[in-house]
Amino acid sequence: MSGYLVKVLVEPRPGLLDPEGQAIERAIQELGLPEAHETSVGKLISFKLPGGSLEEVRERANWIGQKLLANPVIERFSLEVEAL
Amino acid sequence: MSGYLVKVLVEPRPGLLDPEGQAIERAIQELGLPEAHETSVGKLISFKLPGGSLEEVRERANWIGQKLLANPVIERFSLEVEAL
Amino acid sequence: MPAKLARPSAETLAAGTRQGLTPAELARIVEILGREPGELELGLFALNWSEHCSYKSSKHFLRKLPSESPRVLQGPGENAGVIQLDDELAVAFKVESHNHPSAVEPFNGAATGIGGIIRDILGMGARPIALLDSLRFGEPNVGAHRNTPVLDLLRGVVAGIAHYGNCVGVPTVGGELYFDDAYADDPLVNVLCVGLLHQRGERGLQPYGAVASGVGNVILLVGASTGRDGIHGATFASEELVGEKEAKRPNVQVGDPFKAKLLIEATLEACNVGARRAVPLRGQAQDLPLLIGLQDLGAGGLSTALPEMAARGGVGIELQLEKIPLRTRPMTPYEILLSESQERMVLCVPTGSELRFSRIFHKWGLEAAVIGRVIAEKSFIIRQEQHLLAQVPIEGLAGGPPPPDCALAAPDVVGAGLVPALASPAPASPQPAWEKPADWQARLLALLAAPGIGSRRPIYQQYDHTVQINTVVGPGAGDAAVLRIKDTPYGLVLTIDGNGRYGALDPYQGGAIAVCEAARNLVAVGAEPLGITDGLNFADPNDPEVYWAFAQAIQGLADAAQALEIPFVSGNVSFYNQSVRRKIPPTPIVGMVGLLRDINKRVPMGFQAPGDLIYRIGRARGGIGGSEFLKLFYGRGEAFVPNASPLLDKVELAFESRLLQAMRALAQQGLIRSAHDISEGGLLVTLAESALAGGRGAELDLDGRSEAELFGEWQSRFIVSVAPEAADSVARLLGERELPWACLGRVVPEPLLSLIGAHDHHHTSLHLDELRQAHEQALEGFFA
Amino acid sequence: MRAAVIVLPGSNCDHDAFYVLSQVLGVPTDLLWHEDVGAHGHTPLLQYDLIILPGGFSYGDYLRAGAIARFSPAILALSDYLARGCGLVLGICNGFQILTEAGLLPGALARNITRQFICQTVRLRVENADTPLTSALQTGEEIELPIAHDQGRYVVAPNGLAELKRNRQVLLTYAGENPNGSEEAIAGICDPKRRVFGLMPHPERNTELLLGNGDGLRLLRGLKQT
Ligand SMILES: Nc1ncnc2c1ncn2[C@@H]1O[C@H](COP(=O)(O)OP(=O)(O)O)[C@@H](O)[C@H]1O
Ligand SMILES: [Mg+2]
Repeated sequence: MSGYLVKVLVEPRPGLLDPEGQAIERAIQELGLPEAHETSVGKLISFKLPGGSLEEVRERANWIGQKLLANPVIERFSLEVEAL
Repeated sequence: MSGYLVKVLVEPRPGLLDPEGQAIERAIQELGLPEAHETSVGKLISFKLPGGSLEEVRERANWIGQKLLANPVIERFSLEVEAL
Repeated sequence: MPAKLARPSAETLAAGTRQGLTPAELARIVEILGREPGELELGLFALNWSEHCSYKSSKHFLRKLPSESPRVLQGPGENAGVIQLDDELAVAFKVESHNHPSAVEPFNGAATGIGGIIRDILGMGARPIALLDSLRFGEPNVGAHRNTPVLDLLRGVVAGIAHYGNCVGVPTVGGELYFDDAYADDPLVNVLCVGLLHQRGERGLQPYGAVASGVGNVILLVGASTGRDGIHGATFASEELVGEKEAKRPNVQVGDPFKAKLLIEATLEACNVGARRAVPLRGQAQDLPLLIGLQDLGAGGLSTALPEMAARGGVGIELQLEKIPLRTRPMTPYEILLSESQERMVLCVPTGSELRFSRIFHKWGLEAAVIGRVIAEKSFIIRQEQHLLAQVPIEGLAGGPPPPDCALAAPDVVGAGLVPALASPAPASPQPAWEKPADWQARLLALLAAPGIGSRRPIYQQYDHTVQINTVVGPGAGDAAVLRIKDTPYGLVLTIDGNGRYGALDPYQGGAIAVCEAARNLVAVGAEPLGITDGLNFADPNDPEVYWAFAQAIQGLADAAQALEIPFVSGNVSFYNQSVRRKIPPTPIVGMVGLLRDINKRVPMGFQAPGDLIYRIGRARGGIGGSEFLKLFYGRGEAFVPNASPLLDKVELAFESRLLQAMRALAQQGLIRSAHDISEGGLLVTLAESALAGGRGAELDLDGRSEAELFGEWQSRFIVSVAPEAADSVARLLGERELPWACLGRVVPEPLLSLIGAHDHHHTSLHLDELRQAHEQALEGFFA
Repeated sequence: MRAAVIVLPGSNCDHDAFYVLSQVLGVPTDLLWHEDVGAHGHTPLLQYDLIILPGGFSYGDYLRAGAIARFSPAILALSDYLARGCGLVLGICNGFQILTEAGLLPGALARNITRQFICQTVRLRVENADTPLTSALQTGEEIELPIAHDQGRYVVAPNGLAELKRNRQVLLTYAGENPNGSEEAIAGICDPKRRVFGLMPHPERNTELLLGNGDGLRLLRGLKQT
């Protein structure tokens, strides 16, 4: 099948308090990796699209990322598009 | 700096209901990508470790993934370790 | 004449055994069908005849529970029981257990438990207005590590209940929690939902039911689409959790509370409840005919729901499998039929109205599909396209299997098999001094901080308990929750109770006490108890001692309900709560609903005014067996028997009944300013709780009292506070009714709980802040 | 005065707001299904003086609270409503989350610092009584309202905070304990024109003496008087 796999990684904006990341880091440390650091927790949203040009898919996915998937006040996102 | 970046991707087990993925897919479709499908939402947890061998880091990260990061009853995870 | 013995083929025997059917049951199946069953038909029988769905081991005993009163609109047998409040209002309520799913996956297990009980209430056409949760876990034993298995379970279950209940907007207004190692492998998660029914149109107050009738009428499947969730959940609930939970994984159901909320609104609209809204939503379907019946899809999915509806209506149902909206493809007929996908309901609607009903669900973004029709032949017929896949007489499925012959035997020592501590020798430590309460302050503080007694705030703070703006007394604020009913003077009063330690010591008493304790909670607030729903949690009924305990507990429940004249209207039985290592103690849990005719006459739990007299009303003497005190300080509360006094005091039902009536009279006549029943922790803990709740201190003369008196948990007692002006009237009322009472002291303005020595007038006291701190911190670390 | 309570899929305080507005405050009020706001520039919203976005879990709070709801027809129609009319908009809890997601109020509501849902009554300080919503209160006084949320930690870009303060857009702050970790303990704000209001606490849950001290009514009454 042709088409694209779009992956959008949404992460907390750097500098913002990230209680979730902190809690997971603490748990990782307690579980035996005391040197773990810079832990971050992001959301990876992926979906497939059937066709179009890579450029076009990338542009529209970027728009969805901005409008819907990430809230720029507290998050940032990055995008990957793979041809299938 | 030397060391490793560990990335753990935790996803819902296939076949289980994923209400969040469904809701996001519908929103993406309505926002202008009506052909979007197979939407899934995972968690990407990443952290850094200062040293050790790649083998060892991978093994311990795998253990943390099993014990802490993914709930095997409903989730599966995959692992990437990069040398920094 | 003996019936001719049907003989299932070797093939049927093998396939049926794999599905958990016994040879006797398989023989009966062949007899019912007059032929060998097909694979799908075997699956139908396995589900419908599972313990979970057929109540085969418990039915016979459940009949002992009294279930009648003039107010009962619907007794046991429906999705929920219904009690009438007045000409226009009724309440539906039921308990449901989700023990096994919660053990495997605490978050989703507990969440879908909430979803299930909410749909049971919805099935009566009632709007869900409150939830309560009753939880049992192993000892938390918190050390350095916060990731103990017990705490993981506790956090997961609480988060699951919060996730689902908060999202659907039904307040969780009460509950209870016990810790005991007997529950370490088998946590208990019982949830209670209450719904409100208004009179409507031609139907009046008549609740809806799980019924299909009228040949040609339409079966509509609404809500979520059908996936491969929880195939065999019902048979799963009827099995022990054998060590490896891995094997059970495919059964995990994931709930979608968002869809559940949409389903609630759409279903109530379909039940014509929308019409009673002050302003109906625009676009609402007009001229809707009345629904014929509706039913939630729970354990067993369509395979049990449809035969149940057909059985009630004395009809058959023909199902077209290809009409069912699927989430995952492909699915086998077996999987479709047995799927336990959540957030689905089945409706039976009049021919010709299917589009109008479907439109409601579509508006709410839900599926609605015509999947079958009512037929005259009393069979469950399943077709896919034109292929006939199954044809089974409804009576055979819904009538249940031949009764199993479980044996029943009293154990040599009551509780020995159930409570490991009983079997072990007494501790080597010196005999405790039961007479002298050594350092009451330290003991009281330790009790208040014990996980079994301390504040449950870290839990209920995670539950939305104020949504729907009815919660007048919420969690932590009284013996029972009080909800106002809008546009009426009424208060609806709710509680859930059951102490497994008492059940272990004496299952009969465990049952009887659970009813009495729940009634006491309602009466403490000033309410009249109206009805009971129960959750019966036991180990394997094939174990004669467990079965004996089950029979005992039911007898206890039945006798107490008879004596107090409160009917059972619904309930749930959960067996097989045991692992290779241990069995849970007999744990009957009682949910009770009561009515305050005038909500302004509710009695608070806390002391109100300095100068008020503090009375203990009720039984004056008893032992210390079974108490939290023994458990905490001697490590064997279940068992320790000082001077061979009985393990557990027995509740005297006639006395209890008199006591409760007197308490209600005191409340109605406005003679008491506060009331609180004496339960876990005993007298001093109760006094401290009343002091904390009211923010007032107390000065008490308890000189020369034994530890049994300060910390014993014997039954049938309340602490009340009385304004000095009312003292004579109270004394007269109690005297006339021959109820023992004693004045223990008075409420004081200082924030101190003080005990006065009668001889030396030496005060020993504790500051309320210290008490509060101990009480508040009990569970705090568990959720950090 | 006429008010509308918008019903979104997953709203669960819609009936509460409706009850309080119509029964307790005596304001003629409609429950309005979010798709029934008309199309093509014609919006029945204009017939209302007050639009309430109630609490709840619109679209299940999936992705982020309010993230999907902001694209609902009723929410999309709000810009037009604000541009053409002179009515007021109040978002309570989930409604506040939607308003920030839609960009009608600045900032965002992140997950509580405790990583848990919190339901309790909190004390709040009135920071600005000079708006229609808070007009029946005094600046500096303390009131009591229930909160019930999982994503209530108010966050705003650094320059945004200065601007909020300069415009006196902060209406309520948590007094004493800051339960969810909000920046500057902010619990409620308005837009610079004082026509759009967002509150994490639930005033509609404390308007009757049976349920609390009635502080919520004092707050909502301000809207009626204007
Ligand atoms: N312990 C009990 N006491 C009274 N009624 C009970 C008890 N257990 C079950 N019932 C009644 O038996 C019927 C079947 O229960 P259950 O299978 O739990 O219902 P559902 O399938 O709706 O969850 C219900 O009417 C229920 O109220
Ligand atoms: Mg049911």
